[in-house]
Amino acid sequence: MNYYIDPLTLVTFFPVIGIVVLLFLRADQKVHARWVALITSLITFGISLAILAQFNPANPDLQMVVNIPWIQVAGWNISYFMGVDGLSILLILLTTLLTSLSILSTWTAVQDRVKEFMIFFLFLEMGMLGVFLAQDLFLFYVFWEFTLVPMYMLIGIWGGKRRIYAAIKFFLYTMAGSILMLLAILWLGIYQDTFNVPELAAMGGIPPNLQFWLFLAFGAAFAIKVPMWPLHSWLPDAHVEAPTAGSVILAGVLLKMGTYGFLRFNLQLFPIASVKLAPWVAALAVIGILYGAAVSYAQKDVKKLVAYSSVSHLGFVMLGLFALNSQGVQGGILQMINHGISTGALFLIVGMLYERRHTRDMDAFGGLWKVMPIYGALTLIVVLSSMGLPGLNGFVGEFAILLGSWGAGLPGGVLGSPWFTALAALGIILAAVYLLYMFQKLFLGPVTKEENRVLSDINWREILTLAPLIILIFWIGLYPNPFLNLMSASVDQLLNAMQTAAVAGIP
Amino acid sequence: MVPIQYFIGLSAILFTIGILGVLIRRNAIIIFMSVELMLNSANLAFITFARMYQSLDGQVFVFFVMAVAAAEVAVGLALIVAIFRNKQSIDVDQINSLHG
Amino acid sequence: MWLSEAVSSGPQFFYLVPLVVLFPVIGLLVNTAFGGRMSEKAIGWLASAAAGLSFVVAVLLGISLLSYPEGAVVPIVDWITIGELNINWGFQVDTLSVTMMLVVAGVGTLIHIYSIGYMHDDVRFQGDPGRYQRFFVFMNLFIAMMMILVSADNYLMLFVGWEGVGLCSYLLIGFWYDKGENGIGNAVAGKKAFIANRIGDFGFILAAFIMFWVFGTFEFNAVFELAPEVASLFPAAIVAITLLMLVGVTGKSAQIPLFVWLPDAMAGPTPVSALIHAATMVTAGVYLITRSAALYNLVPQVQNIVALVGAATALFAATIAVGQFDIKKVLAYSTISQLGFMVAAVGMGAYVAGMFHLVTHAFFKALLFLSAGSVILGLEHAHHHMEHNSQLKLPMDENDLHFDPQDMRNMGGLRNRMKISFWVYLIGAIALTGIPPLAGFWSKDEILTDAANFNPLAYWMMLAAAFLTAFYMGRQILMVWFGKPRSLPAEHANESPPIITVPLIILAALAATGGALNLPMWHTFTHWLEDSLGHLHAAEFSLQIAGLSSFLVLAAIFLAWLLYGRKYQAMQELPPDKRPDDPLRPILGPVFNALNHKWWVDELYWTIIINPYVSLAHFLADVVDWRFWHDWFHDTVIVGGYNKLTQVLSIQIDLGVIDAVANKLGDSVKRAAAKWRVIETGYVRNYALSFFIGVVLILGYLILR
Amino acid sequence: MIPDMILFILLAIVAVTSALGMLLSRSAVYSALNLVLNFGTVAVLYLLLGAPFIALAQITVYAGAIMVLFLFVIMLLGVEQLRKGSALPWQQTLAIISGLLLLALTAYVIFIRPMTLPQVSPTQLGFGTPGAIGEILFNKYLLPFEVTSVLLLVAMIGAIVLTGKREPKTKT
Repeated sequence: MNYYIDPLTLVTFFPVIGIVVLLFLRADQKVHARWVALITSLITFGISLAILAQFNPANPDLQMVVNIPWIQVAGWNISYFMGVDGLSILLILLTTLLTSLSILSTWTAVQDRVKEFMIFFLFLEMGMLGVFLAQDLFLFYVFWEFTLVPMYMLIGIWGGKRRIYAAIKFFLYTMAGSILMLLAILWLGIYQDTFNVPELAAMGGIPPNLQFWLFLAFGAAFAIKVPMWPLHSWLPDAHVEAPTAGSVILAGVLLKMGTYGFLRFNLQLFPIASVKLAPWVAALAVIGILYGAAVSYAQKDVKKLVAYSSVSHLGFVMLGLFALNSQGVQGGILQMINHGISTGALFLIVGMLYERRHTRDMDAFGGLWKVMPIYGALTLIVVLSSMGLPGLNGFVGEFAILLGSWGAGLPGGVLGSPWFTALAALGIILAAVYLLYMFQKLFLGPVTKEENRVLSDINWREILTLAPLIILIFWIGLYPNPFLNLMSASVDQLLNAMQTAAVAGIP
Repeated sequence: MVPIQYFIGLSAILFTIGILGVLIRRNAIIIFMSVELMLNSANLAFITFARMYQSLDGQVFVFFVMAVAAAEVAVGLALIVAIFRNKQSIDVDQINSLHG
Repeated sequence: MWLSEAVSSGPQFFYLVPLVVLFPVIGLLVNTAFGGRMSEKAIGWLASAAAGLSFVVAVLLGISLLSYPEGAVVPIVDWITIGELNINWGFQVDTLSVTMMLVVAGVGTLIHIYSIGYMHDDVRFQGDPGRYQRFFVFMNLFIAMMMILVSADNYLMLFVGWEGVGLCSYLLIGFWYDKGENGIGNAVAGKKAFIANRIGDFGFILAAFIMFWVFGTFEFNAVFELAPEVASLFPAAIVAITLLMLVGVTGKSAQIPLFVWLPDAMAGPTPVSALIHAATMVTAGVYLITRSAALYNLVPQVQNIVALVGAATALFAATIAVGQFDIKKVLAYSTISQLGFMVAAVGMGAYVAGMFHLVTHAFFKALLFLSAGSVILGLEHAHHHMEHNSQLKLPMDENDLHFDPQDMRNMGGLRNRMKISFWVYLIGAIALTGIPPLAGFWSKDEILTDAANFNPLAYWMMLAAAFLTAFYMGRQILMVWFGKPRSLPAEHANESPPIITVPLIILAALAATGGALNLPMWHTFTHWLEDSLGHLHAAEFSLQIAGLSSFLVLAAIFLAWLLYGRKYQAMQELPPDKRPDDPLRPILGPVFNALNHKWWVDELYWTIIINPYVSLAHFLADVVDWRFWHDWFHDTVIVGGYNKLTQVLSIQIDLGVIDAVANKLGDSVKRAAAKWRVIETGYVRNYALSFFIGVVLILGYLILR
Repeated sequence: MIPDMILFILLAIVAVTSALGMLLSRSAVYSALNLVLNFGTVAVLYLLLGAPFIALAQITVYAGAIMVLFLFVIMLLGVEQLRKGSALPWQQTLAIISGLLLLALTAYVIFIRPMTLPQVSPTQLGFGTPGAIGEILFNKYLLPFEVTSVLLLVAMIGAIVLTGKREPKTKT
């Protein structure tokens, strides 16, 4: 009898071990709870690194597959089917890394019900990893919905003043989209006789007009999660009210579940509809880019500013994915990672400030660079990365996306007009406008408020929290090829398959 | 070789005696011992069938039943002690708070 | 050509080229990591040494080019590889890039050394000595980025440097981010520069997209090779690429319409103005067009636009310079104007003239800025000295708070107090105005000659600009150095220490002799650049044009002397309330006001672009997104509607119908339960018995059925 | 054949008698001792059935450990005379009737209903030895075996928690 546990199952469910240990702690053992959660998440990160070491970038197919029949009643064919490929490997790493860093960031910020906080956090990690690894639609749906619960708790219990409102809004919005997706999943499972994603993709044969409706049903769930304009209204509420670590994970990983969903399911399963609807999605994405950038600029609350900037940044990701060429899609995937790193870091930074001053109103600050030089320098790097300065990570992703979408706008491409790119590129200017405005409001100018004069610069733990992200910002910016190599084979295969299907499907 | 039926019959008799013990006696300890007797008769059946089918799985199962029985006795007796502390009695009829 | 024949096979150092970037990077890393524990001197000299070593490498590369004029491409590493997109980081070593490297590293090194002295005082005047280290880190970063820009072998790496220098510019303009107007002025100026540059970069990056999808590559050599073929297939693509690049150039090189950031950029410390905003970074646009000569040559109509933009900028900025009082602002508008000359030159295909002027301008404009810095420092010294000197306190009070060490109205008569600064400033100014035989004359004359041949409209505009240049420089010289001191600090100013004056003297020597690079007789520089740019025509020296321009220059200086040498001094005798601040004001009236207010271009941009955008952003954020979409639609329509629905459901339907049925059912169950409760004895044994009986019955059924 | 049969009949009689003794004796101590005897007898039957390892385990675990535990608890709690008279008059009668019915059913299945059982072959050498059991236990049943250890641990902790002295509650 072989008791070998496959790595994907191990990485997904390893946080549960930490949860079990946490259950044995008393409520007053806060330090222990933190350490247990941190070590668990670090080990999980280590496992994900081991998966990376085992991962073969040249192989475009799913790897380390585990496929066990799970629910096989009444002709349903649901299995526990996990696998990783170039589309998801980086997201796995991002998830495990950001979870560790978020836990580290709560060290002093969360003092209330630490044990429960950590339990929910580890559950959240489990759910997110499951979403990125599941290759069975039903299993995916289970994980997808599962992530809602811990996030709901994190916002609803440890959030700000209007936390209940925000938590419920977050929950209901996501649920509303998910239900449409569930219907589509059930339709696929029943009429195509399988929930297995690669099988469904290989089968093709979904009539184009049905593809259209299924695309919309899946798309509704994902678009709310991304969030695409105009479905973004839950985002500022959730972000503003969530605790720092929650915001980091929400922006860093949960939003990526939406873009990842488009990539994994919509593009793969409904290629004809994807090609036909690409200009519409791109149009929404471009509106989101410009709208998000403009609205960000008008915010007073720095966290809200960063939240709206996510709308803008994820517009870029969507534009890249629906350029449907290798530059666009690879850029889109890389930009998901970049956004996770940069915006995650921005939320961490805002959290550090909030912990010191208990306000996020930008008017309450000014001249902080003088008071907190290290903090200012690190923030500057993150801000520059977020606005896409060459040499830092944001540029590589945005450049590839825009290059790809320009190519898709040429005759023969799916978007049909280079104006999408031209307008989206305006977003880069606007990003500089609102980010530099934020940096100026917080860090430049004289110190005008007495209470800001005595703020302490960030400590070693906080530097340690930001350091991995800063390193990645430089690494991806200066030498992105290792990251791009991981995904290129899978992306090429996906695009080839789409092309074949689209050519075959359009008479 | 003694026919298998006899062993099964003996097992059934012992099982019935165990049941009667549970149903008739009021002393919690004796009820408990009766439960042990029932487990034991089931074990006897297992061993018998293991012999019949020439398969060791039955014996392994008995092994596990023993382990479970041991655990059960430990917890059960602890419960009895705890109940005795509270009620100063091991009469199961004293414990009837479920009375409708 | 003849140079390479003279030195037939010299050493070849092309492999060293990565060092030009590496040295400044090392310098900045060491200064970042250990600068906190090092003395000011050590920091400054380390940074200067890093820049100096880059210069040495650039010189070695230049020597190598003498023997191997074809240059080389030195690839380093693959940067981005996606599908057919493959961007390498490679170094292009040819005469053009090495020229830029020599200028950047050479002038850069001198300015670094100058800064050791200048920043030592500056950080003390501004009250934050801790920023000394940061200054040199940023400066080294700038040198590294500029080197990446000029040494790139493809457009995308050039863009990396392009944005990188923009970042350094932002950081250094906002170096005193807690100073300036309302305490935030410098930071705002930095932001303005960055965003104006971003608008230019927007054009550049779109040009890059078109280029990739037409050429399939970003590499210079490949693009230039394919260009003629592409031009015949997609002529519109070349036009679009070159025009969009021009947008980038207007951003980086401060041309109409994006020039507005450069005057504000004077908020940075003076060495920064000299290095970044006069000598090197702002000339990157000229370099870009020169580098892309193969593309621009294919589209004469775009060349024409470029030339006109440049010439218009030259004239427009020169007019504004006449009306400024801030010593650095005058120089800033002068820089814009001179950049206009260069852009016009390269737009007309006179690449050599443009590059030549770029080099000489780097010398004399850096010199002018640095000596202006010396003046500012001298005034500040005197001002501070007096503030701490109680005997002189009383007369200081009237202008104590408002004393601006950069305002020329507060200067005058400094030539006696700061002799070295005066002489080098004079040399720089003469070079700039274009009086033979100093450097500016030769380069400007070459541009004018080319313009006269190719583009008469541009020629006349530039001629006017040259006249104005001489006039405002004469005005500045007379206001700053001659006459009587107009403020107490000006009376007490002292010469700066040698660490500041020695670089000035070196630069003055270069400004005086730089014209020798490309004397009309030999065209050394033309032949040198031909190795990079292919055959170039050399403008014939025309005595007519040179004579006309020289005459205009002298006339302008005479005019300036009339107004500022005589009338202005005479005006000083008038009581302050009747005295106009400038002799031109009564003559020109409202026009002078317009000049002084920079033709209200900033205000125009505020009105038509920035304010509408801010209002739009607030409208979108507050009204559309929040009040309409967030509050009204989601909270009122959806949530409110749902609440209404639930009200109806719960009161009328639930209570009225379903609850009634359920209550009846419940009651009957309750009654039945009352009867049946007897069964529940509460004895475990009893329950077990019923269980057992059940088991027996079921078993019996299963067995006996 | 015959000696086996005789042995079986003797053992069966002892087993049933001791079981009845356990059921009927007034004193819990006697009940316990009767049960020990019963367990011993069953152990011998295991031997007859070719299960030496289980037989010995039966002696050690049941007759040894478990029954000693029972006796300890009986001693600990004292021999208690229960009140006379049951609250459930019908309990005893119904129980006996049902028990007899169950026996009757069993007898019907075993002896009356035609039943084909496989021919019992003689055991091979080594059947049921500790070695053979160990082999199967540590290969095929490794996971359940390990889970058993957790179960025992949990039982141990449970017993300790249940019988342990109540400490004054710590502030949480």
